[in-house]
Amino acid sequence: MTELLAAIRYEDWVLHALIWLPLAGAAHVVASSAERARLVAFGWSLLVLGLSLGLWWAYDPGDGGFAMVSSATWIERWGVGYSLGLDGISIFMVLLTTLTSAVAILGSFEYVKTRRRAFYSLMLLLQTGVVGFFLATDVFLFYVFFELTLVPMYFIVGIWGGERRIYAAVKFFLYTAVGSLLMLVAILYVYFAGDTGSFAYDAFLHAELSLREQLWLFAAFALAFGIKVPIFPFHTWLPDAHVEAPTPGSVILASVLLKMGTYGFVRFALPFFPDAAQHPTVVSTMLALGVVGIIYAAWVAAVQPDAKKLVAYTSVAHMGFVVIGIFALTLNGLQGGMVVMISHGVSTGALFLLLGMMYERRHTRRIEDFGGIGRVAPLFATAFVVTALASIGLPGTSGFVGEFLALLGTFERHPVHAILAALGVVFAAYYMLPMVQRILFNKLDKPENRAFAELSRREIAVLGPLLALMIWIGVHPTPLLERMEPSLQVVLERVEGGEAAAAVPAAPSIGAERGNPAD
Amino acid sequence: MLAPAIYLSAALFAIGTLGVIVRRNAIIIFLCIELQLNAVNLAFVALSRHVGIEGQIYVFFVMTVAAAEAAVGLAIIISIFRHYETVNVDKFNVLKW
Amino acid sequence: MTDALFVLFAVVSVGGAVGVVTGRSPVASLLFMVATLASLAGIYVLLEAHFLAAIQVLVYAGAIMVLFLFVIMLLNLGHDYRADLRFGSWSLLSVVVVGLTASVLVQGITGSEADAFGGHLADPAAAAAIDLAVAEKGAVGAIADPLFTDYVVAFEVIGLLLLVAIVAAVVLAKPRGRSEDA
Amino acid sequence: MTSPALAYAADAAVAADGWVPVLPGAMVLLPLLGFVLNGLLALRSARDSSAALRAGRDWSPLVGDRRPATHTLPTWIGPGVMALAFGLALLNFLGMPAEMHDPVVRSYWGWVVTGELRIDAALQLDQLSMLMTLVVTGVGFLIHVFSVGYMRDDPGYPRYFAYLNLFVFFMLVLVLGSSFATMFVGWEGVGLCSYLLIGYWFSDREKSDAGKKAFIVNRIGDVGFLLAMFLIFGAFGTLDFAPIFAGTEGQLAAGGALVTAITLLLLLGAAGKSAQLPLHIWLPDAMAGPTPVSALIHAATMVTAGVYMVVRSSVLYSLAPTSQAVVAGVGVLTALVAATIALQQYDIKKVLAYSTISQLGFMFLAAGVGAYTAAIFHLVTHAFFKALLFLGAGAVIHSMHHAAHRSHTDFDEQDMRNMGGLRRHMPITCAVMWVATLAIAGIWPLAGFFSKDEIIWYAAAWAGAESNPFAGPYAAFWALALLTALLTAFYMARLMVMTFHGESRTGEDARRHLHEAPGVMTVPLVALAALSVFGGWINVPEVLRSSFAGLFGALPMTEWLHHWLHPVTHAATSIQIAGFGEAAKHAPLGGGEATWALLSTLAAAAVVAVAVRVVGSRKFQPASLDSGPEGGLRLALYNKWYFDELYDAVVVRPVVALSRWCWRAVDNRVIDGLVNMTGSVARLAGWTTSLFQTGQVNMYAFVLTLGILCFLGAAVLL
Amino acid sequence: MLLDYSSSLHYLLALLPEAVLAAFAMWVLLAGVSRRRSGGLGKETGWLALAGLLVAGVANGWLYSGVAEGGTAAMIAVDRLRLFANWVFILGAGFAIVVALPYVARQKLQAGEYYSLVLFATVGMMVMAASRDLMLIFLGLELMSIAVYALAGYNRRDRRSAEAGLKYFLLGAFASAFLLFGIALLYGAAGSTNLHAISEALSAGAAVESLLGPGLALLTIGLAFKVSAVPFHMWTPDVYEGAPTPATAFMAAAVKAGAFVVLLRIFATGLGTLHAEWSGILWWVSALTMVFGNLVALVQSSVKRMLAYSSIAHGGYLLVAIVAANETAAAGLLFYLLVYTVMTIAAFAVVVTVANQGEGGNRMEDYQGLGTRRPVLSICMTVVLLALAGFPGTAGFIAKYHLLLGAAEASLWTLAVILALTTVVSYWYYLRVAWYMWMRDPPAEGRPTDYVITPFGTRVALVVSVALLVLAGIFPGAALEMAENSIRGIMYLAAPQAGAAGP
Repeated sequence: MTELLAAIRYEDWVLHALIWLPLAGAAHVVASSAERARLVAFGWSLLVLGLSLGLWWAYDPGDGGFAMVSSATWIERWGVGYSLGLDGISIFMVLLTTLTSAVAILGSFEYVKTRRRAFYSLMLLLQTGVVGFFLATDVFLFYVFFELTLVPMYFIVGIWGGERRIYAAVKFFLYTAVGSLLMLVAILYVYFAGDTGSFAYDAFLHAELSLREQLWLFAAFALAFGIKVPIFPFHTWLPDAHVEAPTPGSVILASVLLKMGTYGFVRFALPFFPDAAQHPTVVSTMLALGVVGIIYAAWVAAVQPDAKKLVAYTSVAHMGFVVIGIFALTLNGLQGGMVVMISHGVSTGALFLLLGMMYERRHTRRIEDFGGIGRVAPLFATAFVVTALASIGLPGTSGFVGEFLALLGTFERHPVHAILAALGVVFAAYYMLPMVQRILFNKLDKPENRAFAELSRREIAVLGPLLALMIWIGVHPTPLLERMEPSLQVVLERVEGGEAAAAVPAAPSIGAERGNPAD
Repeated sequence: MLAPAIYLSAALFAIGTLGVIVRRNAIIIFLCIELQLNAVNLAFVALSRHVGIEGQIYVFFVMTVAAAEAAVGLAIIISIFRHYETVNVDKFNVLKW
Repeated sequence: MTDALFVLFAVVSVGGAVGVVTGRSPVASLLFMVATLASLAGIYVLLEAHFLAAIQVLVYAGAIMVLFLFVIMLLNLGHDYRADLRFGSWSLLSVVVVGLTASVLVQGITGSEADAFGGHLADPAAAAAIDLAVAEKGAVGAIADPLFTDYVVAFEVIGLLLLVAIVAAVVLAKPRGRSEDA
Repeated sequence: MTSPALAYAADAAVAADGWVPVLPGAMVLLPLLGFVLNGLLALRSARDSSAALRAGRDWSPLVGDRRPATHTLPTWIGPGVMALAFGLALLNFLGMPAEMHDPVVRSYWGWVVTGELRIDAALQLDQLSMLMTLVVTGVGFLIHVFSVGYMRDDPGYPRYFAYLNLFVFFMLVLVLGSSFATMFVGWEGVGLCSYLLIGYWFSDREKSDAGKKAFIVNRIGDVGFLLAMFLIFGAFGTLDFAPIFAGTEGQLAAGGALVTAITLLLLLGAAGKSAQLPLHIWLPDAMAGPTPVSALIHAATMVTAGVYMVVRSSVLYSLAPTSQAVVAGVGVLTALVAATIALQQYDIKKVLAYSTISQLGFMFLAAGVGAYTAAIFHLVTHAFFKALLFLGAGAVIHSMHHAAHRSHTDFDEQDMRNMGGLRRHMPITCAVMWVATLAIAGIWPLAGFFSKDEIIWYAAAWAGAESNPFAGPYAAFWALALLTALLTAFYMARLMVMTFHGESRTGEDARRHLHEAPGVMTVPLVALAALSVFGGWINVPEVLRSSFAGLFGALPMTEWLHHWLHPVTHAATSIQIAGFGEAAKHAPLGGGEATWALLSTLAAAAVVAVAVRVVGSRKFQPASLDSGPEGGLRLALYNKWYFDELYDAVVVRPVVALSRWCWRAVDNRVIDGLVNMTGSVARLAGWTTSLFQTGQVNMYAFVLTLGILCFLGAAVLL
Repeated sequence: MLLDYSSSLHYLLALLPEAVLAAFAMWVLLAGVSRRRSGGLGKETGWLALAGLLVAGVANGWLYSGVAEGGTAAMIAVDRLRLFANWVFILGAGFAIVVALPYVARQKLQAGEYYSLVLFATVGMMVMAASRDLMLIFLGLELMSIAVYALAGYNRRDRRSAEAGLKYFLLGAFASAFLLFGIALLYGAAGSTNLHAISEALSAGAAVESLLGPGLALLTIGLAFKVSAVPFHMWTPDVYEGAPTPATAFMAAAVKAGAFVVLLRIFATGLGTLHAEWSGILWWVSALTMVFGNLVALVQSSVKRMLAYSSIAHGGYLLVAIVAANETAAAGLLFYLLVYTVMTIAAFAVVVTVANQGEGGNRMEDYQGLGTRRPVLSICMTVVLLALAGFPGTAGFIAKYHLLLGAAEASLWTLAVILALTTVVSYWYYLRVAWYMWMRDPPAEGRPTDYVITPFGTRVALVVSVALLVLAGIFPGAALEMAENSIRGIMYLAAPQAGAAGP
């Protein structure tokens, strides 16, 4: 595999291809007919997915720096470059994006019935924006892609959404924009006050800023990313957006767009403002918000009558784990945060797909309208249960690895927060199991539900990869962890100014100890 | 005599301003604006005694502009009079908020 | 003598101005306006700007005011005595605001003691130069010379301005009915 | 790319003694294979059933009398993989050197490897885990066989076996896992299976509620387990058993806050899983599952995981006397409370469920007083006789169910008030259940006598240890344990009498259809009965060798289990001796072990006799005519000391109410209200400001002048 | 070639674009008068006007490429600032005429006069931009204003147009009087109206301090009126709403651009040394303008009036550059003007089209379901709205970013934050149009949108505008370079002062 990739000089062009091929696909979709649009779009997304898989082999973690770097001048006078790079953090975000995009497009075949060409071209456009965001190593470029994702999503929610779609779409758009524009100002501040001379990522790393400045700038970045994540008091756009969005929109929103926030923390906010990031007030605030998010969102989720809204709130809770993992500022915490991001992308994406399938069949999302579905659609029920379990972090599924590491990492530094956050494990069961029960179990007492169709082949193809990933990551996450580790280590060292490097010993040789336990 | 002339000019200008604010008749408002222009002219003339002849040339320009404005302004007033049969500016408030 | 005349003209012009603002009909305002314009022409004479004084009377008081009068007559507003002065709190407020504005302006113009208004500015040389030019070229020539050399561009722009004014006036004042067949 | 994890995994650990286990991975994977195969069959079968359902038809797998492949294959796959696993377990058990000091750890792959944290997917084979494996696969096999008969006509037959196999897989992961983390995988995995199996008949709301309750209560305990793991990781930098237990003494101060916290948190986990106070409430509800499930999961194996875990962490507990006392206290209280509740229950499975809780309490007591071997001993014997009791009850229910079904009458087939006189119809079942009853009651020489006696004795013995800081409480535990043992004898005798003796309270029609269970069910019963009789002989105390309790020296060995587990428990025991001093030879009230053993078995026999007379003389009404106790202590017991109501009022309702409040008030009103208000305020400000645009020229000129005033003011005055 | 103003031919050469355009304006006027007798819709005059703009553009190009002036004192500037501005004016006028073609025809307005007035107004702007003399600036301003007064009130059959004309005229003349008074005071203060001379007097300390402040304030007010800065904006919404839409487009784009160029020239060259004194008050004006324009735009139900308020808001953004007063901000201002001209006129072009070349269909509801009925038009409008909102991927973003960059360089952080937040507010009302177009189903009963026909010229103009907006949004390099070159070397900019960031 590695040889093959080297032979086709994969590293040289793949990042560009991943960004711009979806755009080409969007153009192709526009040019095709409404009937063929979905197939064309799926074909392109599959192509991109296929190409992106090569990253798994082509990416060598090395010292955790950027690989496959390519850079071209874009706006010379401002020091803006079209610079891309891949590291152990972004690779998984990119893979997640390409995967969920393909899956979401395939999953929307029956859901989207109007203006298909517009829909699929927007989906591909969205993919361009998201992949670009994850690959950009120029702050200006990153900002452009960050904002660029808003427009397609705005229209996806606004045009193909439910009753209150416009409210939801606008709320989503404005809320995110508030944060991002303030972040733009902050970026400019770094550019000038830090005298970076360019918008290159590395140049921003070298900006010299006082603690006071860093705190303000961090606040701006944190607001932008915190809204995107969303962190506790800024979360109310999410349930609205999710409930109103069409299934594929929800899938992308949950799987990928939310990750842009947490990724932003890891990639930008922490390394740019290390002093602020480890300022006790900042850390305790962020941790507190994360913990509150975990518990509060779980509670609110538990009493939702609308299944989609419930799952939307669970996203807030899950992202709370990511937040505490990140702001624990330990390697385990960061790793855990990353795994939760991936896991949440897969499992919540799958949940939204499943809810979408329910909606297609019954045209309702109210939990009380279901019941006993397990008897008429066992495959569906099986997929649902597995996904739900992955979502609440049962060991052996992806959710556990992430939450475990995040909590462990948090506990190392902030035991009280970790203890409170660990209660989220209980509340996860508190919100998820009743939903599972009320949808899949209980009496099949509503005649409409008797006709609830079993999963079709296409739907199996949609869910299959996601389910496989949930189990695979749960059983053998090490390949992911070892690819992330060097890059996260770099972030950590940057934040802690090199202290982390000394504090983390080489992997202990437990094997030896185990063979001869010391007396 | 520079200072008194400038003060006079300011006074006339202020009175013109006041007129624009308190009158409703478009023609009188316009007259008040002309008054303001004359106040400026006075200032120019007074200053030209201390700066140079250009001040007087400017007055010449201003008078021309005033004439041109008068032509256009009165034409506009005539034009709107045809719609409303009045020149009371309070009546012209289709456009608001 | 000069000072006395100045005071006279000033009083008349201010009185006229107040009359413009308070005049009960457009025609009354217009007549007050003419008084102001005339007294200003007087002041111009006092300021040795004879040419301007002349065209002030000719062009302003003569032509422009007559144009106003024509329009007032055309629109039959000559006897429009309906109260259109805003009385009451509005006027009071306006007087206060405008008065404040004027006083601030005057205070600004006057400046501080050290920089007393006029003291610094009074440049006898300038007045002398003007007088010399007038003496050499006559009142008109003194103005015409720079007008057609230094300010020739401005003069041309004035020309365009008048053209535009004519076009605009013609277009706007034309009765409605007849333009529609265009 | 060579991953370090894989390189590590290739380095299979071999015991210092050179013993090489036989396919340990296969033991674990066989049930998983069974799960996969049965699961596929289940999905296939469900396709047919759901299609029929959608078409509006009732569905039965039977075509005439023939059963489809989906319902015949599991019969072989389910018990088959168990038999193979049991065989392997036996092989390894027999092969394992008794004196092997260090566990054999076989690592397969690096599961979570990051920074300083390294968790392997690894199995640890030592005396304790092998014993547990043997019990799990052995008892599990018997129950699988029983299930073939019990679940025969259930439409979800393959699904049932899939779940059951999956359960065994996770249980084996639990007991064989080489670290707290892998143990936790099994820990939550068995919880999942428990959830699935309790709610096996998920169309029934109550049953699926019970499953949910079990899962959530278990998760509360799991949080404790998680936090304990974090503390352990913080203290040791690893979660693997071997290095932790080897390095404990050096790294943790005895009686220190850290080790006490770790052990208490672990206890929370154990209490959740093993249904100890105050987290015991889920187990009675868990009886909603099929009865063999109750036997396997909620009696023999899963619920004992807590005990296993405490014993596994015995070194830690020994270092924390306070925690030990808490464990013992929780155990004995649970035993007592559950036993009292069992006195006044009418549902045959509920009685057994409370009995299970009570017996688990005994095990905790054992572990708490430092009698780790005794805890495991009782765990093993309890697995035998309690599985037997449940399966016997299952046979009864099976019979009652058929009777109800065939006679088309509707009555609660689990309520003992509807039974009575079943001895005539089900002689084998009656006989084996009497064996189990006597065993659990502690009648010499059955299994329960030895194990329970050892627990009670150790409580007494350690209470008398010189420097035990909790001598007083230990003595109290001992007394309470004795009392509970007598209660056990009473409620079990009551159960037997109500079920099998006296007059039949089953309806006339139904009575005719009562019959003994088929062979596939009775054979496991008999096998378990044999184990219940002889199982206790593996650990007859040395001091009793020649007394009556040692079968007068007829046994070839004494304290076999004690010796077998010595490598696992000796570290803890020596720590305890170092802390408390040697255990006393006399009970607090005087008398040696033999004396109290004799006293207790005589007392138990007497209680059984009394119970048979008292209960046998009472007239019971069928459940439909009986309104239950009217008041006083009986009512409180009948209502299980009102635990459920208490939790409902103190925990469930407040949390739900709080959730609703968070949603409606905080989220919708405050937070979202603020968000929307920002928008409204902006629009309102815009609207208000737009009112200045009156369209009047004067107004506009006035504002303009105001602006000029500001400008001039700024220019002149500033 | 080097211009030498001792030869009057060189004066003419320096004013070649203006002269050409004035000549064409008269030609158009005459052509219009003669054509009217023979009937017809008067489109030829429009094309002739366009040709005039083209020729003026060529002349401007000639000046841009090869002509230099001696010194920086002459009354007529031949610098890049002026020539860049000229292109903006020509572009704006050209687009405005293209948009007006079908409108004028359908509304049966007098075509020749209309187009010639547009050209005359353009000449006025060019004079303003070219002039280094306050008096000449005033004359240019009046030339422009008088033409635009007429354009605002051009549709005599529409009472709203007349009302717009009257309001614009009265308030415009009122503001002009202040401007003039300011000029008079400055004349007295510095002894000249030449910016260069004023600047020298200032640096020599020869100016009369007491006249300087009030004079400058009044001058600023006059220009602030033209750029509709709060609180001198009151006329804007009414006039923009009432005027014929193509005239509104012209006003919103070109007139504002002209006034801004003058502001830039006055404050950045002549009076740059007074930076600290005037930046404080302008800071407030800028902030108020952004806040006010955006907030009130939120509650508009007419798209046309909404765009009017939005144009006020854009004026506020542009004022940030004036406050910042550094080369980055100045270049940003020019670039923004270029982009703003294109997007504003494009937006009004859609408004004209949706209203069927009239004034009847300007409400939000009239855009309902446009996306399904007229997808291409709606896509164009969406892109234009995103550009107006300053969204990445469009030139609007680059422009706004450029302004922010300038503000940042001057450490105007509060202003930058206000700009950012008010931009968010603006998203709402821009997106609102988009949601009416795309997210609401077309009304069941027939609405004017059913009959929307996009004339060919408008179609071309829209496509070109959208292409320009996107292209400059992705590859802004060339345009940015031009804007920066236009600023370089002509500035007497005060050094950026951290403390001068306003209150």
